[in-house]
Amino acid sequence: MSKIQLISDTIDEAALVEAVRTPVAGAIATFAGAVRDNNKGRAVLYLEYEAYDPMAHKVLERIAKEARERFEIEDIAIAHRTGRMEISEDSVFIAVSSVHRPAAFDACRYAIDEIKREVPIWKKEYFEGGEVWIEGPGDCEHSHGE
Amino acid sequence: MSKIQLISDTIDEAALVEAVRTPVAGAIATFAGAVRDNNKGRAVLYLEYEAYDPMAHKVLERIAKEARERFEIEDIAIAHRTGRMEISEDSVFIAVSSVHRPAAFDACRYAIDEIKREVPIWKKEYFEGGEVWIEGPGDCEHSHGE
Amino acid sequence: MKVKVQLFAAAKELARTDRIDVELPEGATVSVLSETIGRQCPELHELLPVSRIAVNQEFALSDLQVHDADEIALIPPVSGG
Amino acid sequence: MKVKVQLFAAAKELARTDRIDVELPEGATVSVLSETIGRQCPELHELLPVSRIAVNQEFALSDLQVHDADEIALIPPVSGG
Repeated sequence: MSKIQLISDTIDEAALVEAVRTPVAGAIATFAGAVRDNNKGRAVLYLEYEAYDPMAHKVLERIAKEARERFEIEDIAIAHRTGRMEISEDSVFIAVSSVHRPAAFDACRYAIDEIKREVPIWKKEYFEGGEVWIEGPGDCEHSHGE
Repeated sequence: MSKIQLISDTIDEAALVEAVRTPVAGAIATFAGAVRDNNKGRAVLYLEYEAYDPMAHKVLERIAKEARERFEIEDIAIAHRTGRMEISEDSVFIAVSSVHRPAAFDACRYAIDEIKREVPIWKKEYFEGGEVWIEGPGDCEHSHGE
Repeated sequence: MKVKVQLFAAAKELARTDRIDVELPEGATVSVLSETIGRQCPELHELLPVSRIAVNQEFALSDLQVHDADEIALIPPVSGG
Repeated sequence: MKVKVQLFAAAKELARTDRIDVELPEGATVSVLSETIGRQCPELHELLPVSRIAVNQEFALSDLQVHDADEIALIPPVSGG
């Protein structure tokens, strides 16, 4: 199983955890980003994620590589979904294994921060009364009409 | 399902993640502590966890309550196993949900640090050529014979 | 030379297309490309200053020279995760 | 008065029992209890200074008075997680 996934299906989180598990690893930290039912006071109906697929995959690979270089981890897996996602569904999942726990936490946090900053993926929020492209992580949201 | 578990069976990690998931939560961080195949240069065969059960349960409840008070989280679940555990099995699992991700990471880390410091649970390591009670987290290990 | 620029998300919606062709002098840089896109597609005017340009699937610095065979994309502020 | 002290892990193995009965004067504190355990079970001598005493399932300060109905346990350095 690939440890870097850009997929439209539900993420198989248990499989990714097992993919990073090794006999020397005493710690496995994970992070899942889920669709919230509200944002800036708007009642969110669902989200649509669009990706520049080949580059998004490449940047996810780079982030995993950098995490391996920067932190004393054993392994890392990252999955990101594209397409329509309902409330409470996970759009992104990261699993990191390490011998001791600080590295797993640090690498997990590093990976999600970098994903939000660097991966060419965009989410459009469909809320009661409209839709808007979210521009993050600065969230300098312009109104791009429709 | 109870969100604080002290059990001898395998931890149902997926169920605990779902137990903390809420529609307002945009982040779920988890931590699993697994049995490593070596420790201090010893080849570990397996571990045995012993607990002062009623107090251990109470302290786990207290840690969850403190995490809720200290961090802006939605919910937290903690499971700890007792008895014999093989290499790569998870002895402890924590799942935390929050609106924004820093709180989930911080609370997860807080919980595992407190568990290692406060919960009356002890592990005995069976390694090639002997066995020893581990005294942590300072790891001031005495030789308690046998 | 003519380069193709892929558009995504807000940029795609504003320009009402997922690809624009931009005519550039040989040896033009990313910053020249960006200015040219702005003149050609005024509807992207607001988005361009906060966007990045990717050349061959990597974020490009503004002084990088582009070539007609390059894979070029306009990357509005990302919001994955 | 007589109090029962539960032993766990290394303490249980060293004392070869999971419970000891300790005779204490009325109003004895946790620190008196700890010293008394040390005299009564010399095999716990090394472990006692790094252990804590739990009274009614809570870690107790050394000046807490113990009572014969209390649930008391000797808590060697923990190693859960």
